[in-house]
Amino acid sequence: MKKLASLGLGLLLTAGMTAAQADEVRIGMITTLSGGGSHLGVDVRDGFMLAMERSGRDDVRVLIQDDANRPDLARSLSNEFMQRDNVDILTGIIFSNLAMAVVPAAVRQGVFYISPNAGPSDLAGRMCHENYFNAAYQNDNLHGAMGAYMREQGFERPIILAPNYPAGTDALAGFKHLYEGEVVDEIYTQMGQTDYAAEIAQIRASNADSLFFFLPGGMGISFMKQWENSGVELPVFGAAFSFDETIIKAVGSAAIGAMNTSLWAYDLDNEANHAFVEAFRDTYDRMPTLYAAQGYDTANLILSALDKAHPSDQDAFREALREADFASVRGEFRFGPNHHPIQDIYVREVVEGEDGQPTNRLIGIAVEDIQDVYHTQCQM
Amino acid sequence: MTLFIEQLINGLQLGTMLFLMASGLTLVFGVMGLINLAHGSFYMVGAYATALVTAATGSFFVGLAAGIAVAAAVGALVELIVIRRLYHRPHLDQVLATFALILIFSEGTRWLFGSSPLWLNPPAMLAGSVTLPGGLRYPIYRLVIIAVGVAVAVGMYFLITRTRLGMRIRAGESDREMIGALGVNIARLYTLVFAMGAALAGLAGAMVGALQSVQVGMGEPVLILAFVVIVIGGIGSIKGALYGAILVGVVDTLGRVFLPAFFRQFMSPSEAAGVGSAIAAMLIYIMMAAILAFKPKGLFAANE
Amino acid sequence: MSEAVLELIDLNKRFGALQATRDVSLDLYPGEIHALIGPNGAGKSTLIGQIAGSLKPDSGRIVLAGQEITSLSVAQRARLGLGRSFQVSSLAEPLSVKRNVMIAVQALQGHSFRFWKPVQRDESLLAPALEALERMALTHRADTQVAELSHGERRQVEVACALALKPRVLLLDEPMAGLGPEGTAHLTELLEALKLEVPILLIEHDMDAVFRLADRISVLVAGGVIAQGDSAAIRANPQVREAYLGEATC
Amino acid sequence: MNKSDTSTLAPQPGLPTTAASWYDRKGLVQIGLLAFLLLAPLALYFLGHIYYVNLASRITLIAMAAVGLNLAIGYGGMISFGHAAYFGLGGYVAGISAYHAFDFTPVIGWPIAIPGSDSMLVIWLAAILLCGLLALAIGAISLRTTGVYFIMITLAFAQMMYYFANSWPTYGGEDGLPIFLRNGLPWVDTNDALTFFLICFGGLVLSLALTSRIMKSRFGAALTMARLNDTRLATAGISPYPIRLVAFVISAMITGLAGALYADLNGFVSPTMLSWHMSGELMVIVILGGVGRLYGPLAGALLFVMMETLLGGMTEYWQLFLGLVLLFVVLFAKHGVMGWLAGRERHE
Repeated sequence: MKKLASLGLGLLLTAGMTAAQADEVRIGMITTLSGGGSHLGVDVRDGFMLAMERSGRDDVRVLIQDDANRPDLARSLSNEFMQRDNVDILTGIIFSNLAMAVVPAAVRQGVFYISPNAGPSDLAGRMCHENYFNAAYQNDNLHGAMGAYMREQGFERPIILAPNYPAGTDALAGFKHLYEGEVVDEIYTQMGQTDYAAEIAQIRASNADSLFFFLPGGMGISFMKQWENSGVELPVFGAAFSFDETIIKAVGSAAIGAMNTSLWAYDLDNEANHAFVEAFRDTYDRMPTLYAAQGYDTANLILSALDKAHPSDQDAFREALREADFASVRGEFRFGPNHHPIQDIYVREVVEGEDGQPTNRLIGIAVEDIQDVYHTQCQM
Repeated sequence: MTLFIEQLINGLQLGTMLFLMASGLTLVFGVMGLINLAHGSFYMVGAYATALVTAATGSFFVGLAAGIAVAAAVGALVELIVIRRLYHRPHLDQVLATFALILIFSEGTRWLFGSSPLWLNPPAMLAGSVTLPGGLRYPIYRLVIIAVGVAVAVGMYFLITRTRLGMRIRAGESDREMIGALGVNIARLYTLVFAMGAALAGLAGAMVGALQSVQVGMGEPVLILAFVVIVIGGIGSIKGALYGAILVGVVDTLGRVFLPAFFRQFMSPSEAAGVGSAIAAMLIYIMMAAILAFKPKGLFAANE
Repeated sequence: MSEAVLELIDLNKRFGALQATRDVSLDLYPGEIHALIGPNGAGKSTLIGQIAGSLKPDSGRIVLAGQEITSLSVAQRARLGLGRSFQVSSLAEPLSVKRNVMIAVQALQGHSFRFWKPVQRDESLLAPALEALERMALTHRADTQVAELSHGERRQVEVACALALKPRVLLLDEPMAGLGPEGTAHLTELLEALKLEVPILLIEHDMDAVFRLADRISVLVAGGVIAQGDSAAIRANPQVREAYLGEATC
Repeated sequence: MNKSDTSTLAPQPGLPTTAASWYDRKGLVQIGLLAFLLLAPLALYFLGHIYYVNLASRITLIAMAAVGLNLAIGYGGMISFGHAAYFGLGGYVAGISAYHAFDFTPVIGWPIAIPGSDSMLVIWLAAILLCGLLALAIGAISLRTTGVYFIMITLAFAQMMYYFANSWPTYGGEDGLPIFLRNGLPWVDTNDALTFFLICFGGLVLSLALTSRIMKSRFGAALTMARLNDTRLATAGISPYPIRLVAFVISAMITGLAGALYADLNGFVSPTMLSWHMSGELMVIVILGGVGRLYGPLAGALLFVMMETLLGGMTEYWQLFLGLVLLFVVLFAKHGVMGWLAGRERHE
């Protein structure tokens, strides 16, 4: 009983601590810091916090919690942030399924949610909301852009592959939408699959002239390594999710030559980006990834709006967010009517870097001013 | 036809990989009666040690040796500290304690080595592919995995049937009291067997790590598959583990390839791919449930 | 002569190369105790297993009160009136003696899918259980945990459980083992009285008790019945003396 | 007989104890646990901290799911590693029904049209029935096996459900299915956090009372005997199989109902509710609290969720410490929190 009593007391105490200063802005970050996919969450957090530090503002408090990649925990944490800590803004979620668990309810309760990564189609379309902003991408963007790029490059028989889950089927649908041609075949793998021998054999047996795949995280690493040893020689295309700096370092030489679409590249030539890459390397002693850049941009978007209004003035703050008046590391950035970005998507190639390790090199723009197709379903 | 044979070899290769995991798991259950959910952690430990040592020394084979040794050492240590307290406990306690070990190993590894996947590639001499008779091109490294799996199977066979250690293991399987009466130091035998199981898992992790991504949590999916394998084969039976592993490997691989093709005959390609792969994901579990429904002790039940 | 209550007809059971039961035929008539004896390894346990239903014979038939039960389960046989006790005590150790017997009463009444009424206050379960315990002179142990009982007492509880089933046939597997001289004498008396109600197939090592109690004796050696008859006939049988009595009198 | 080996060293639950009065140590601990779970959120609610009310609802529902599992594991000796199947199915019943009620489309259009419903009463009933049916099918096959085989076959069935839900696009697949408006009840506002908590609390108390009552009944006596010694039960003439099967079905129904409420609490259901981690977590809670102790699941859920919340706020490596605590409990506190708080269970 003693133990329970002290736990109960602990609860009361933490509840008491949260009596807030009136004008302080509180941001709750729910992100994946443990379990599968945690390096994405770590990067988003580090990028985000870097921007916060560089802003030098001391009236913004960022509370961070780990969702362990579990939707029910994320949901509970969002309640904790909103109901106990009275946050004004939520952010941080990496994965679409967690975003779907948290965002619709959170924005209806009058909190702003700024997505630094996940952009499921429902939130861009029929479930869009005035308090929901996506500072990264709509899930289809990068896949669609690659479809357009491959068509333009004259590939006529692509074979496409993704895991059998919503983001995977969306990815292939997004690709096909902008590729606007027939694909040789589409292959669905299993979530978390680690061995791709069977799929690679299928690809070899097809008469495809190119391969497009979407396999985030460890799945992509496994696939690329096995691909290299298989002796199949098709040009490989993908989205940045399978080719961030962390992943291609783990893949090694097998990644070299692969093309991928990204909304950002570390060698993108603009002032904000130079400053970001340098500061990130100095602070964390590693190369920033796409996720770090998104975290950084998300924080800067929020900061730009805070310069104009306090989130308690919802209409003014929302208006300030809509203006997206900040120097994005990806260059031009503006919001469409559904609060999703209209942005250029770049093409990068994986090359051998100066240190012998693979790295991404920017080679051009795949699609300018890409906008998701779901904005037409959004009524706001 | 070539495609079918290639997929069959792929299934076989997946099977031999599963056998490396499953043989250790089933050995530990057969001899000590222990359900070890943390077996996948040794797989991860082996892969991490191999990746780190390979990166430091530049030699995959040194790394591989280190991976096996570290996995065995960690296994022995875990046995001494935790596992030996569990032999006389109910299965439920064993499940919970080894579940706790998974959490400790996964998060501990992440704490020490970070959440980013590590780099580990097959050595240059095993990279690339060869042309098999019949014109089939196949990755050398995968053939090596099959060879290692076969070598382990043969080695286990000799170990169990021809050596003193094997005799003790067999004695332990059939009668745990008797082996104590024989004057065998049972505590040391158990530590040895457990370390051996861990070393096999470490070997699997190291070999497969070079083909996949070396990261925290990599042991979990393969652990579940290994359990499916030993349950299908009959827990405690090495022979069962071998047949079970090959059955699971082949059924899983062929299911993934041919189910979508099958559904394409009466669906659109997109739908067929989705439905086919959904059913393929469930296939080995359906197979396991079906086998247990008719043979409640697996195909090759030991100790019956 | 009345009908046999239990009949075994040409039972055979083989484990690999071992013929554990060989053409065994036995019967049991109302009012009698039929003892089954044999040296260790003669196949008694296997035979009991087949009668009780935990083992299936390879061939042959078992008939209980005119009904063939060869392919029925343990529980179905019990419901038809086959009560048994075990050689190695098979009670639920953490529970009280009373509760072990009550489950048999409950089974007899056939109402196990009742979810609401507490058994603790259920007189219809408690009274018959106490009655069975009383017959075994165990009333004073009713609330004791089985784990605290001596081996002999456990045997007696087993018999009480079997009695509580109001069986047509009792199959008692070494009920005397572990009892002191007093206990043995008491149980012998009890069984003598009991056989008038329920015929008993008795497997027993205690030869004194067997010769005193049994109306008929069957001798099992190497899976087969080598002799059958009353005490005197068995005592006199040279084959039995050679194969069995010489080496294993206890 | 493999199954009974779980009971030789585990605490021996299942039967009325000698002193079941409310004022002995065990009674006080039980009342204390319930009172804490009820009063702490009430107090915090009136102090204006709604968050803790929702947290308490979460604890309550996880405890309720574990009460269901405890009936199988603790009282029935059936170590199910697949109860997430029922928890998740319950959740999906709530989610799918609400989805169709929201869209005014039928759940099933053929052969008879079954419309969706946003009434909790309908959803509960459906969740209980469907989980019961599922458990009947799974149990009928699984209970033919024993020991590790049983553990693994129940896991296999849950994995089938998981993969199916993950890749079936109609209801969101891996993305899950949001419930936009919490399902309702006549006369009360389920959107109010406190009201919803009280509903959950009622569910928990009801499932505790039901379990207690069942275990004291003839059925409970037979189930206890099936766990302790199934040979004895069969020898008495009661087949253990149907007894176990019915207990398994009831167990799944309780867990399924908890799942339906959990989906409403989160406003969301996803395949994660069906994953083997969920099954493992429920098992952990049962063991943490004390296997086969009526209030064990409640004590386990309290401790587990609080550790998750408190440790999770302190370090991103919280699962490491969770693992250490679990290991400690298994190795050194064999009888779980209830064994520690209330002493060992005594039998009549």
